[in-house]
Amino acid sequence: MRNTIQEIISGAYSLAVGMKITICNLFRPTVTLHYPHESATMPARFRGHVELACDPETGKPKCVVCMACQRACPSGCISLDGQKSESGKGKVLTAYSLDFSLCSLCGLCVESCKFDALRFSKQYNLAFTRREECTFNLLERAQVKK
Amino acid sequence: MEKQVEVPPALVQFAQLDKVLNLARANSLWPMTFGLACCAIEMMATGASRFDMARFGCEVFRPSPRQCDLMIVCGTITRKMAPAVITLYDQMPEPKWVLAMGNCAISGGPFNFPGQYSVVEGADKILPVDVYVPGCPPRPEGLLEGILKLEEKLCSGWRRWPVVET
Amino acid sequence: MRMEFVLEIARVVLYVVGILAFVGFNASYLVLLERKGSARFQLRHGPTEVGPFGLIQPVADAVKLLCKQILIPKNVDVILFFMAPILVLLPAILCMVTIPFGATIAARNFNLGLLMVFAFAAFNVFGILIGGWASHNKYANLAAARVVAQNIAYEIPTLLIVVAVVMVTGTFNLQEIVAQQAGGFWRWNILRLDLNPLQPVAFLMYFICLLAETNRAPFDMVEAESELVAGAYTEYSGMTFGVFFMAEYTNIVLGCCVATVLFLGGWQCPFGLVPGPHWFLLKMYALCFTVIWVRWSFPRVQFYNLLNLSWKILIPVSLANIILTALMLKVF
Amino acid sequence: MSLSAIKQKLAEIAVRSADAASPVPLAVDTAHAVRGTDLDVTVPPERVTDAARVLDEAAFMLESITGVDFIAEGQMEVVYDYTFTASGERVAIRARVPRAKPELPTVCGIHPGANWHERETHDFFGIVFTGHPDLIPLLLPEDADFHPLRKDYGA
Amino acid sequence: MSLDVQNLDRETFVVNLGPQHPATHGVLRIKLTMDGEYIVDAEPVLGYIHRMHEKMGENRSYAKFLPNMGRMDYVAALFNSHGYVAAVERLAGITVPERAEFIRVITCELNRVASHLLWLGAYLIDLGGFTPMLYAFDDREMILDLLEAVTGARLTFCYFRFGGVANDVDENFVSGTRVFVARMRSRMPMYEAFVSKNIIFRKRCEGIGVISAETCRRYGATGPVIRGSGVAYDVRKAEPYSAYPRFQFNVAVSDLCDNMGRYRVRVDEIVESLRIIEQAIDQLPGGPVMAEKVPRSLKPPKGDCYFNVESARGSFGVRVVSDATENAYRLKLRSPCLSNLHLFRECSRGMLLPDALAMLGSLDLVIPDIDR
Repeated sequence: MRNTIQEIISGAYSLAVGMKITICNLFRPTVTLHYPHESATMPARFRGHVELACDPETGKPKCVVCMACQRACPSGCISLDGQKSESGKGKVLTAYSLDFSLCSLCGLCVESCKFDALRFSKQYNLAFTRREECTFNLLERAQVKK
Repeated sequence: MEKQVEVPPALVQFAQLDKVLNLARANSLWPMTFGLACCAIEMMATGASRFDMARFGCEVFRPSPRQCDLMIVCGTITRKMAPAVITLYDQMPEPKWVLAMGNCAISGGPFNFPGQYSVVEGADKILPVDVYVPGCPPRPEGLLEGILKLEEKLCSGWRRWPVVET
Repeated sequence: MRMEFVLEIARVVLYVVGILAFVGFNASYLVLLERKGSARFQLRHGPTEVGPFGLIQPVADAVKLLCKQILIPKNVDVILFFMAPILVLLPAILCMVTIPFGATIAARNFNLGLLMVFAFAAFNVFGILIGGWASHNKYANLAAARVVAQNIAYEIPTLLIVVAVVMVTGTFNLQEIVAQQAGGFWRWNILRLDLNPLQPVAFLMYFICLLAETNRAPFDMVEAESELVAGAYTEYSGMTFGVFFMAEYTNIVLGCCVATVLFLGGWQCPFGLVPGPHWFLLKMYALCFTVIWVRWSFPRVQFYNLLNLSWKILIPVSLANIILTALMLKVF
Repeated sequence: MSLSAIKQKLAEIAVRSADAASPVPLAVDTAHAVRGTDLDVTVPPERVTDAARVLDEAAFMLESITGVDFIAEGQMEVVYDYTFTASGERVAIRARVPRAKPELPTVCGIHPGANWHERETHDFFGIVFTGHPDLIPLLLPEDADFHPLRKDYGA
Repeated sequence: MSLDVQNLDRETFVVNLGPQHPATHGVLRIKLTMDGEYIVDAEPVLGYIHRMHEKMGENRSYAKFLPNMGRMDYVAALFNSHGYVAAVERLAGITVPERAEFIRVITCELNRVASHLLWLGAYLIDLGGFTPMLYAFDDREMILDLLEAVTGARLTFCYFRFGGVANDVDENFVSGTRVFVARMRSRMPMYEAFVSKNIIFRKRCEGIGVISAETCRRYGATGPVIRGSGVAYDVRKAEPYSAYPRFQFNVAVSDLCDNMGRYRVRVDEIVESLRIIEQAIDQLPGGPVMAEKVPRSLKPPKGDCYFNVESARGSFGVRVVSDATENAYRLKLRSPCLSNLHLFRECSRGMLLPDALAMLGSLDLVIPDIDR
């Protein structure tokens, strides 16, 4: 009997404490980030999909078509193509396609690139209405961005 | 022989009503409490305080498919799970929408490789998907953007919100 | 004679429309209050984007629910299936007839108003039982069985507490009960310690019973979503579900109205100044807010603890309350 | 029971039967830091239950059961990983079965926790655990008739 | 869902809980045979999210398998990476620089706190309370911010590499972690008052879902499940690995054996993890974060080895069998959740449905970790 009464009182007290905590939070400022009105800045290392880094001087992609990224990719989402450059030295990138829908955002491609020609974009809010849009033409994107 | 039938113009025009209806639907998308894999955690995070899906009126996660409008396919659909996913979709009343969240739901993602025996290569193989949100997993903003995209689609391309350029 | 008759008809129609509007408004905007309130408890904002401060959100939800397909699952008993939501909502609306919002604002001034409220409020459980049974779904069946056990268990202490109040007031007439509490907050039944020192406890118990009777968290057995998916409502879609939703909030409003009348002095002002419907609404909505507040503070009670709470604590204490009231009445 | 006593008992069990030509030594003390196990014992497949019983009596916990398909040798290996919760010692029991007829007795009766591990190994490799109460697919669909982790799967 | 006419006379009926059900945290199906609200038999049916991790481990190179490890137990992704990376390092004989080990410990422990917080929230949802989850998520976001800044992702980190970690931590991370530890410490009393002391919560946890230590051993349950049953088995102490022997911490144990015991273990573990993080941050040595001379295409010598780590859910083990090629010959991933769930069938017998689901929640299951 005594235990029951004790339990009722301590129980009621614990409930009152719980309600106090929620009501205190009612008057605290919210933590919400109003997304389409405000947007977060991604940290420098944020791994979005990859994009081609361009040479600041020439404006051309730094990629030398060594295929290291294509080989490093675990899910085979990168396919790129190049042709002999006109000067005869090295290759020029002609196509770089990223099937983002296969990507696992592991970053192994960027790590494998010895020429700093790949980097992570900061696009964190992609949404499409067609599946094909998930395949990116990175060469085009690099040019548009420029 | 088929007879040519001339369709008289409708006496009552429902176009405006339809617009209002779709606007209402777009702003009251109730998703299903339905988590498949990793992306479900990000879906929960989207519902949590920081990102707060509730602002768009779509925080009413209903556990029963009968009361949902939106199925967020968040995660890998395996071949064993596919019949259950289809059943769930069929149990939802019309009108209903499907949002494929994450690369697994779009195409099988990293688990889509030659010789795989277990994964359905994309939700659109079994369901009519309306919006794709790529990422592995997408950030909560991605899911929010997907929902906004769906609302945009419902309101025939009219977007009420600013576009966030990244 | 005829003129009076027409006026009476007009009055009744006006009240019916008024009550329906009141119920509809409450059902939709209490949901919004719940959504906004819960959001603020959780450091969020809740609906803000649909209309200014999200004020159009309930409209959007209502329009959407109205135009949603109503699925009738295979093997359901169609008549019972559709009767259930109506059986839940209608008695709640009917009960509203007797609630005195102000000294003169009541649809009908019954002598047995209180009795009528509790007679009709008991219908609620039938609706859910029928809905759960007719759904032909195991989760719904389980939930229906739970709800019956729960509502029977909590009907008893509710009535015992109300009986004690009636013993104090000596009437079933809601208007009179409020009228007796005129003068200031120390005249309210909740603080009439001279009549019964257990009165605040009785109010607290009534509030607990109110939560249980309206199937609100932490007693939301009917919709225990982590256990029984959506409980008795599992198979209901579109507006049939919407009606259940409305009924839930109407029942809350009704319960809070009765609590206001019985314990908080109805439309009386706490300081004896300008009594009127605004005081009634203020107290009623404060109680509604508390219901919401409780919901978002606690986890769900385990079903057997819920029954234990009623049979082992609430019923003995409310019986003691009656005996004490009787003694106090006899002695003083 | 000390580790050396267990080793003694397991060594008795691990008398090599004539046909199991195993490249792994019978019972070896392995450095925990190098191999992750303190004791690595290969037993004849029909005696895994005896080994399991020894370890169960010593209050070891069965952590996992693994199959390995050594297709080149025409054998499959089943590895039982045990750990001792009080001091963290680790014992691996191995058994090699012929690939053509991969069968060995179940240890379900000794460790109830082996049930799912054995079902999983059966899923992936088609190794039959005789006496298992319920050897139906665990992770693969109910009607699965393939064993994806066999090296000749999909070839 | 239809009434089983044959079983009507036996008064038991079968309920299929899942594969999509709010209580199962994913796509777990439990075939319940029930007598009223009492459970006669509960048979978990797995495999609804079987994603062939072990198969993938065999058909791609060691490095290419790294991202997979974030997708098994995605709530505590770093532990799985740690287990895998360390197993391969053990086999290949790679020594990891000290700083990298420290960073691994710090990030792992942060991940453990995040995982336990998520569990706390999800468990309260199982019990019908919604608000604590959002408070827990709020704290978890802070950890995710820290980890995102250093790893680049919020959930599937893919941060550890063979021989170290992908990139070094900076001053911001160190100071941010200190801030977080202080904040989390100040938040613990709130959780205690709001959740642990709550009478409804206590009624649902105390004495409910009792699992004996012997049951845990027979089923191979590890982590907070076995520690909640009074066995102080923690891989970090039993088989010290990485930089853990450097730090002072206690193994959180509770001999209550019930839901409350497991709850207490996890809450105490958050506090212990904060201690470890603080020590590791204070002692963080300088130096490189990657071992030198790790070949680009790793080919460990022939043989096999086992490595297990204490994940947030228990002992996570990796057995790598190598045939000296680029790909693993066999990669066995021992997931703690599989064994932890296995005892559910035996322990839930005769329980009430809500109690059984409360117990299921207290096991802290991540279904893709079970199904792999």
